[in-house]
Amino acid sequence: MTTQFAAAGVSRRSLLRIGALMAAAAALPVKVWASIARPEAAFTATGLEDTFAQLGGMPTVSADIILETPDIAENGAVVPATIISNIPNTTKIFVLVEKNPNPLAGMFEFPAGTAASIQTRVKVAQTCSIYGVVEADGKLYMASKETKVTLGGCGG
Amino acid sequence: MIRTLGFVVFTVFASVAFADTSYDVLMRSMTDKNQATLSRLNQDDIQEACSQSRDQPGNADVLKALREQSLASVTLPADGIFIGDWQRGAAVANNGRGLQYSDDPSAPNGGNCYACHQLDPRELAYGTLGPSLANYGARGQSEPMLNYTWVKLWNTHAYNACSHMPRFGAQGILDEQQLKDIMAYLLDPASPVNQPLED
Amino acid sequence: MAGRIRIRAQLKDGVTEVKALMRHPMETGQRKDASGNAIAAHFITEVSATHNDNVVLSGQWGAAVSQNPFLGFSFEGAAIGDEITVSYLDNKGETGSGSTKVK
Amino acid sequence: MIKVRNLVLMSLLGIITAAAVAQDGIFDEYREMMGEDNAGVFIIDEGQEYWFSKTGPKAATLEACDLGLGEGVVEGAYAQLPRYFEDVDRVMDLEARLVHCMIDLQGRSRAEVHAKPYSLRGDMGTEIEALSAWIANQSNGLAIAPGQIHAREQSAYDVGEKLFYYRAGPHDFSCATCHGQADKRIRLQSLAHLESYDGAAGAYSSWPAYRISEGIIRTMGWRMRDCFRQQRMPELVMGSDASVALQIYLAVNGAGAPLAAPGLKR
Repeated sequence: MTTQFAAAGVSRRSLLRIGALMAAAAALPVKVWASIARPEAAFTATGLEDTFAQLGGMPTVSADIILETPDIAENGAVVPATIISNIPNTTKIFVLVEKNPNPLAGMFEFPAGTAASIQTRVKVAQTCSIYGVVEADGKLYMASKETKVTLGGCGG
Repeated sequence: MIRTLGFVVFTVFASVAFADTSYDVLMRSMTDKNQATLSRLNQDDIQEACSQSRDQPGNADVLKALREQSLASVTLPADGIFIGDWQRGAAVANNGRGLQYSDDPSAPNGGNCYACHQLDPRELAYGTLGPSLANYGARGQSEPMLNYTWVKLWNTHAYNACSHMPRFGAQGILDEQQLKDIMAYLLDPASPVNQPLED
Repeated sequence: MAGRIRIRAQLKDGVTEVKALMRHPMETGQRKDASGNAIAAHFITEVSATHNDNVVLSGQWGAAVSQNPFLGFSFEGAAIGDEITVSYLDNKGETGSGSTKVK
Repeated sequence: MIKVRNLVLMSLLGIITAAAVAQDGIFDEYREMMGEDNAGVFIIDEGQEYWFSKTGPKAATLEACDLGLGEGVVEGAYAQLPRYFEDVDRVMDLEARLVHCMIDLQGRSRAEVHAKPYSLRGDMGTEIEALSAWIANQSNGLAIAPGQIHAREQSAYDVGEKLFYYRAGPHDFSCATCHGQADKRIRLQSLAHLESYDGAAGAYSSWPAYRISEGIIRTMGWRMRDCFRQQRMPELVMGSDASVALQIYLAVNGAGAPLAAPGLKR
């Protein structure tokens, strides 16, 4: 199995079963892969609006989301992002990069007992806003901040 | 310190070890790669004089000859028009590519002005090897000013022998239209280079 | 030598802070090699962290997560000496895993 | 073996954190947010594996490689490079010496070893890069002390010094164009003044370096090659006379300063 994880025409469940078998063969915890569904359509969406639509609609801007990203990144290949949600009952955090070919970089799901915060590093193709989107009680909230991506040394 | 000590002890052998010129050493240490061939290691008069003097030619005659030779290399715009399009000039000033073996030879070369100079005062990523050129247009567009700027871009050694700036015209890095566009970026009152920062 | 994960887990005031660094190329599929051939996409799609076999974090990733991904999060309920494991699965079906004890 | 590695790894985590990170003001926030977790630790680990793995037609490890302090002595060896090696009657940097050992001990061809010494952007690292990181790391904290006793070592310095000022190519650049003055920068990137002790010490001591933006270890030899690329020159051959001469020029100018290798860069 070298194809994309959620290839068209194969049910999510059977794919997970294959994945689980492979994980077992590699002596890794088996059950972990079945924990959350992959929002494949959101990962392949090509614009910010389309991505939001795939996630369930336009999020509401919230001051209860803390988004820490640098104002200026020396290189867009590695841009640190920290997202902390103070919204009660937060279950998921999504990280989006506005002008990437596919804005959705990743999603994280938090069981009870895990703080609704995440530190990650993402690729930022060009100067644009990074979005932290939070899902709580089935509703979407967001915060965003621009990161300027500068050119390196001699520009080559 | 380390060197001095070694020099005293083994100075006898030093002269036999390396009689090669820098050119010889580079020729056997490098390989052609795409557009960057070994022929680039050949030095012209200016490169040789500046290398040997470490960019500080002390001899007045040498200096004068370098300046005159450089001035003679300059081609003024065929149609007598010095100023092009500042927006295209901005792109040339920002582009750092061109003539490296990693660059696409079919793409236009950049001037990479921002690598060394401040221009638009709103641009944070500027270098400091050359002087700031922010608000350069305040110097006006008199005939001598147009001429001076053109010559400076074409062959900087006409005014400042062994300057570190590339000879954008004389070495064929930028074409005439690109030079006109850079002129506009520097001198056009509408160019962002000439829009001071608001407080 | 992909597949490795280095983890630190530190307990402070009842909260365990986990930091994990994974060895993975995270190829987007848009990069070309020296001869100009496209390099196939190769990126982590799923990541999971467990504490004594209970899932404490799960993630779904795309290729825009940086090369050698870093993941930081915190959770409650662990004691010093408990085992923390972080695992991933990528789009080629390859897996990686690493464990550490809470300090 | 396992025990040794764990010790090395434990020390590494601290070393990379402590390694010199240039302070460029405007990027302080970015660097602070990057924190101390970087993949350099994996690469150093991989370098050790390369050293001890049986490779090439002779299926030999590099354990018998003499980096200048005797067969198999890795600790402290990098700090004393480049240096003269009597067995080949040449001054060599680390990369030239590793190539020699790979050919001599492992029976590999020069062409194979030179095929792809340095990573392309986005790659996961090469054998030379990993070995350099691991070897240099075992000179971390030691003073830069290149060979300057033998006549060939001295003349290599003199050649390096001349090369530093050699202007050529369509842009008329030399090393001195960018590195002949203090307190200058290209775009936002600070430039080391390599004629001075401070500049040379700061620059030389921080290579090999983990480049955050590329996710790989870059070596001193790569730095030389890439500077020539940006000068619009042809490609510098790894371990060539020009590469070694320039490295010894920088090492002597910065001699005495403690190595912080691998360093951490943008």
